[in-house]
Amino acid sequence: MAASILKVVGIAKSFGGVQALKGVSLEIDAGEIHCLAGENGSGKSTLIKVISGVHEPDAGSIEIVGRRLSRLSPMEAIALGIQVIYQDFSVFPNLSVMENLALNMELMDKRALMNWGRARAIAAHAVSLIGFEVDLDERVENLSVADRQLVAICRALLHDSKLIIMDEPTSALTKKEVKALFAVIKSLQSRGISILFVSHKLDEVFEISERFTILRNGENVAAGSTEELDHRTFAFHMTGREFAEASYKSDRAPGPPVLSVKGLSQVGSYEGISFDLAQGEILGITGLLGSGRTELVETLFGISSPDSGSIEIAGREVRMRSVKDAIALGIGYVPSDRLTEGLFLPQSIERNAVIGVLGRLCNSLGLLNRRAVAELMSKWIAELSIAAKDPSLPVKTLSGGNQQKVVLARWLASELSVLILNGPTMGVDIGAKYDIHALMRELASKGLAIIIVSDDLPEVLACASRILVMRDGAFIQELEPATTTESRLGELSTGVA
Amino acid sequence: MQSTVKPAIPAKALAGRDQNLLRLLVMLVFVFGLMTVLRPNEFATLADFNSMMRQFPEYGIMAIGISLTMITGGIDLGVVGTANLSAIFAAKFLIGAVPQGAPPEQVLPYLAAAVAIALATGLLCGAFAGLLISRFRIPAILATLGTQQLYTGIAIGITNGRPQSRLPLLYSTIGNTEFFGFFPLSFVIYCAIAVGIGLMLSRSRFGTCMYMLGTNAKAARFAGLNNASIIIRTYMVSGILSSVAGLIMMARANSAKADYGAPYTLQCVLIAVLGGIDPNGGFGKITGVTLAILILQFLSSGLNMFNNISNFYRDVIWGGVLILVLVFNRLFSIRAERRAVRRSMA
Amino acid sequence: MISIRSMTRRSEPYVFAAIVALSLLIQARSGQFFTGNNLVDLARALIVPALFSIGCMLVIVSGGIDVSFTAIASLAMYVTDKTLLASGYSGSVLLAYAMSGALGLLMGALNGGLIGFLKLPTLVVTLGTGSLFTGVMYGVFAASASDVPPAIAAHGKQTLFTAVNLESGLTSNMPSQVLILVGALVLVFLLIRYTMLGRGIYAIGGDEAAAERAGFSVAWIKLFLYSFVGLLAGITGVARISMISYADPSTMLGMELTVIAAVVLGGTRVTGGLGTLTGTIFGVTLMTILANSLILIGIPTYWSRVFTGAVIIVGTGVSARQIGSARRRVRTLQKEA
Amino acid sequence: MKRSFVSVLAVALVFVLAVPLFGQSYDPMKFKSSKPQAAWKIALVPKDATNAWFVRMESGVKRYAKDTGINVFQKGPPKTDAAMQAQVIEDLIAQGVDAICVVPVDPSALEPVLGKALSKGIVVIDHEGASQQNCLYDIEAFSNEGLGQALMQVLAKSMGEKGTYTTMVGNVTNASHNEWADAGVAYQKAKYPNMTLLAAEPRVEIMDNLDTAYQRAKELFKKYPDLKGIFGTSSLSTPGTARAIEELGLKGKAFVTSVGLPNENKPYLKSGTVQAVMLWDSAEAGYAMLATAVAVLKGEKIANGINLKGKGWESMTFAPESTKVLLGKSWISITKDNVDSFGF
Repeated sequence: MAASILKVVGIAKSFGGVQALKGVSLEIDAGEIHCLAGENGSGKSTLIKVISGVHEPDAGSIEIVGRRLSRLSPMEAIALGIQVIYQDFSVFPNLSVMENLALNMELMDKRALMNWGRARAIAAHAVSLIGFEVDLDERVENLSVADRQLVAICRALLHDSKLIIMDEPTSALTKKEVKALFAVIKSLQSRGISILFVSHKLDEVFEISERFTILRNGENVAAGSTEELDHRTFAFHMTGREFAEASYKSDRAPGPPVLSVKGLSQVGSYEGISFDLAQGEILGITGLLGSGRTELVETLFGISSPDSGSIEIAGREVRMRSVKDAIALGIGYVPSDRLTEGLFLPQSIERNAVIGVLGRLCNSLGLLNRRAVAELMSKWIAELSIAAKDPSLPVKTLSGGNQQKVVLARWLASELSVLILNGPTMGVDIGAKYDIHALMRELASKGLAIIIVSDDLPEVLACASRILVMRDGAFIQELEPATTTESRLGELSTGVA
Repeated sequence: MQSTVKPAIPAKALAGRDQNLLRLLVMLVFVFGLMTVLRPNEFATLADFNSMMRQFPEYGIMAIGISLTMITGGIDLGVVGTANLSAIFAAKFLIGAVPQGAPPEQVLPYLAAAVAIALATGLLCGAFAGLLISRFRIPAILATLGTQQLYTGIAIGITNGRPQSRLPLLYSTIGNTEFFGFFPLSFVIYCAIAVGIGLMLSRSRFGTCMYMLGTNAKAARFAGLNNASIIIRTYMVSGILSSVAGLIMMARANSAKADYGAPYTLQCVLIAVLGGIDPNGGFGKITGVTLAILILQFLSSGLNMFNNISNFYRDVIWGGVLILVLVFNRLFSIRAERRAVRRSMA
Repeated sequence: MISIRSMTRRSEPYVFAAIVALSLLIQARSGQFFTGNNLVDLARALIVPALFSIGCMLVIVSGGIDVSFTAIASLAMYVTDKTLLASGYSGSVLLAYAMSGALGLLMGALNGGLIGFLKLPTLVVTLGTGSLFTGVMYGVFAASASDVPPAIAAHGKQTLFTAVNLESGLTSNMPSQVLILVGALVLVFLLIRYTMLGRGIYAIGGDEAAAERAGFSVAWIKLFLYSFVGLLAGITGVARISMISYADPSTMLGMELTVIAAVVLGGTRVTGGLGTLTGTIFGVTLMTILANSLILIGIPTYWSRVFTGAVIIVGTGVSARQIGSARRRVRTLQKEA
Repeated sequence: MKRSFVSVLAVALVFVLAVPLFGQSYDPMKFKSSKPQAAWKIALVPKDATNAWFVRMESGVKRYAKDTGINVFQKGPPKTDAAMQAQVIEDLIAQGVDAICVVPVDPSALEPVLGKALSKGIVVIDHEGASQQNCLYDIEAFSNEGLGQALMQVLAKSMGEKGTYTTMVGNVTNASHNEWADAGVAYQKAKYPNMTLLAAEPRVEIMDNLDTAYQRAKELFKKYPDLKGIFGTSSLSTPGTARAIEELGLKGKAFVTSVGLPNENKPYLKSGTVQAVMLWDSAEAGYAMLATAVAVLKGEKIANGINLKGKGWESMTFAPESTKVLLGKSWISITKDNVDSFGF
């Protein structure tokens, strides 16, 4: 094999008190497609940022094309031929597709003037690389998420790169787009460009990569040739457990439905959705981004209203005009985007946790009873094992998992009959992930009806007692976790067998 | 294990917001000391304190109103318009309703009714602004710029711009009462409002909701807060406070007029900002606002004692101090962050 | 191809429709709107607010807000005016523009430095510097209304052409300062359209972190931006006093809020990233027509503010609703990202 | 029961806590100062600190200080605002000045604070505030009526005593501007039957801004082709309107007059667009106010014919039925012939 294009050894990096990387090594050869796998929170993203010069490692060495570097700036990394397509795309929502594609190139060339003819040529060339059809003059904020990601991919392809790092590039793509992308990746490889492909989807790892590296909890756990890998070992390396989680089964006798949805439709979002949800049940809803899953559960929480269909709670038809109505009906919701929808980042942990139950913590004068607040808070910290030293600190000082627990805590004090969790463990470290899963089961076994919306298929398989697959705004299949597999779920949600 | 997470930044650095109060206090003491040293026979005198206590409540109360709206992430530029419109309604009522030469005990119920009219006007003015912002999604700065024009316009329209004077004597007599011959009624009202609003912000459900809404409106919605109602109520409180300020101005001027105190609007925004109210919403305390008001009043009264120094040096010092405090805070927080990172690495 | 969908998403058509409606109303009430001399009068009244609005739009596009530009314009023009008067200068007016512009640039650079390099919040910084500059003008320079030097007075008499209303015989002169507005529009158009600097301003307003990552020097762009706005303000100050041959230090103070309102009315997104020169000029035109046609419409003086306030509220309300509903669907898509 | 409690409370409030505010008449002779003249401190409070008019007034104050050696100074609010002016006076009272001379933004708004000053033994002298109750004397260059009439005479003469006119004030909330305009209109109704006030827009405001005056004048002449005259009160009315008249090509067909400063109006007086503007020299007015205050402090009797030492203020007379308002004969008509002789 050719000489290594990238070699990092013993990289360590911590943020505040969190050790994200504990001495990770990774080697990529020229012209190789290498897969970096690991669960959310395993340190993948941090490693990418170290390689691309965004973070300076606390320890370890980086060697690019045989050059050993002690410090690396983002610009140097780009100059050395390293391109990253981040998960958040780093696009300018307010600018046109053309500009998003051309600006970086022009900046790299240190141009002071904007030549629109050249920009159009660059952009046209960029989209042609993956056969991406898009109106170059459309503002990026008006594109679908998938198209925005393609813009980011096209932009990275423009550079004369030696190594392109793709951070979970396929999470929002259809099978057709994935195929097109893989074709592009192969063609890049044939030109001698290396690809570091970050993914936690086994199928993709098998299909595209030659070698793999798996991280868990900030450490290397496995590396080698993809051919040697099978489902079982892959899952084991990723989770560190051998199918530790048995699928959840409600031990209650099926009672009358708590929540019953009949023919619910919202134009442009979802259509003809019907299902029942019983006490003690955990219903998993899975589907791709844009499948209508978020719009559906937001409707159930009173954020938007349906155009037709009905919602029944405990057998009575209800109309929810606002979130307040939904809460009054005993519905709780943990939103998908914790940072912008779930939390008040600069406010204290305490305030974030008690915001939902403030009314109950007031004395007869309407003033907050500080002692009651403190007592409730310490109860939660203990029950949910939230790692918070001082509840008066801003919630942003917590790790993702603990932040999510704070959001959950908000609902635990309320009288809930239905709890909806949208992406409950996105960006949550593994320890906290299992904590949250255990908590969901415990709540369900006490009689709460739970809906989880997730595209983390192992999670859905492990937690849900019943799974509904959603595609293009409709339920296409109901499955029993015990009798289905991850790949079957994947096929159903992407629509490609 | 991973879950023993230490906070990324130590608690001390994050207490920076209270450091801001400390800095304001230092500044207040400095201004006070400076004026006392330079004008020993005039500044730190009872007469001067009395004079200052009579001056700041009217704009101070409006500054508290603006501060509340800024905590929820908005702004209320309509406070002065609301104050004058409320006062004009009250004055029109008094002038029209109170019989000439009536004895005080007969006038008193009219005064109570006039106060009620003013407060109701303030409440409605605020509610309207809140409605525009929450339901019609008009940016607060535009909505209240509009209401300011509207309220001042109505005030001019119904008075033709003339002062509404010849109020019953009793109104300004009561309005200019000095308790123990020293504490003006307006000062007492200010203190009551500052304490009340301070308590509301720090201890009540509504106050907490205001901070949360100002931090992240979307998350507030997902947490089940009724954002529209919180916004409307906040502007209603701001409106009521403005009408109280209007009543105080009416007592001090013994008349009501459409344009009393027009320059107070920007001054109040400045006070709120220097007092540590975050213009992006979510943070700030009435203690800070009160300190900022006192600093401004000390500066203003102090400079009035220098015959050859223009009043406008107040603006210079005021703007300069604001910038310096910002720069200082910024440099301080950069240093604290660096130190925190260094410590966490060690 | 410009689809109808993308047209309804912009606010320019609504503002333009409002301008047309208001014009027709004025025409109906006075018969004077579509006359040469009235249009020239409006163009003249437009010059100063439009010059301010250009800078204001750029700042809002970058994600900031500036309330100090009128203070900058006033102080820069006042110092220039007094200096030239004291020195008995009688040469070209260009020196006045250059001097006032340079002073404005320096003051703007102070804003830019604080905002760009120390990353301080823009509203607070400009409130502070605005107060500082006003205070310096009135306190240190003891400003009061003053004459203008001969160079500026002569410049004020230059007219491009005279429009005659054949019916009434009234004439109005188009002041030469309108060329400055045209020049500024062309310059800023070129800046935001054809330079990386200009695109950088938009990029910062779209996503500051992404701009940094793409290689824009965010701090320097902000320094440039606020300095440029200062420069423009300084020039506007001289244009203002020359048109009326009278240097009143208070003549521009307090305009900042109406200018910001006009810019937002013209479709510039308050949170940054979006804004066009066309929209801005539409917005400021609407506000100028409104402010200078109340007598023509026949609104009694005593009720003029009520009318203005109502138009601001209704105008921004309609535009906020229209754009809001068009954007809602896109937002749900974005949310999932 | 309840009712009597309320009335007792009210009466108690009035008698126990009240600061004497109104209806109090003060004997100026009791304000004779026992302090040596060198320790006196006299403040003059203008409407605002930046208007050219009051900057001119300050020059009179400085001259007075130089002439007499008494500690006199001018201290105004940053903006023309009644509430802010009251605050400046509050501070001056707290400092213990011996006399306050004031040009009130709004006389009624200052009653309480000036009442407080008088009750503390501070001499209060007004100017342009004939309606002020709480002052010892109010000195006027001439009566508000007199000025209104004089301005109307100028305008009527320019217009040939016939045609439509309207009034233009600095702000509709400006008290003295409204009084002058009212007096002018009343005088026209009595004396010039062939002139008519524009019914649709009887009062226009220019926000104390020259550019606005110019814009409003243009609008008026466009909308009302019959309009021949503008009766201005603000010193900015004439230069703004005259500029509009010249530009619209209405010179000789439309006319304007107002209070005004020589320099600001010189070009229009010279070109003949404006026949005359009215003026009393604010420097002299300031000088005369201080002289009045000093006379009171010295215990001198103020009587008809008193000489306040300013130009045009040499022989003052009480207004009819008043012991407070002193009228001078200090108004000056500025025309193209004398405009160069002022130097300001």
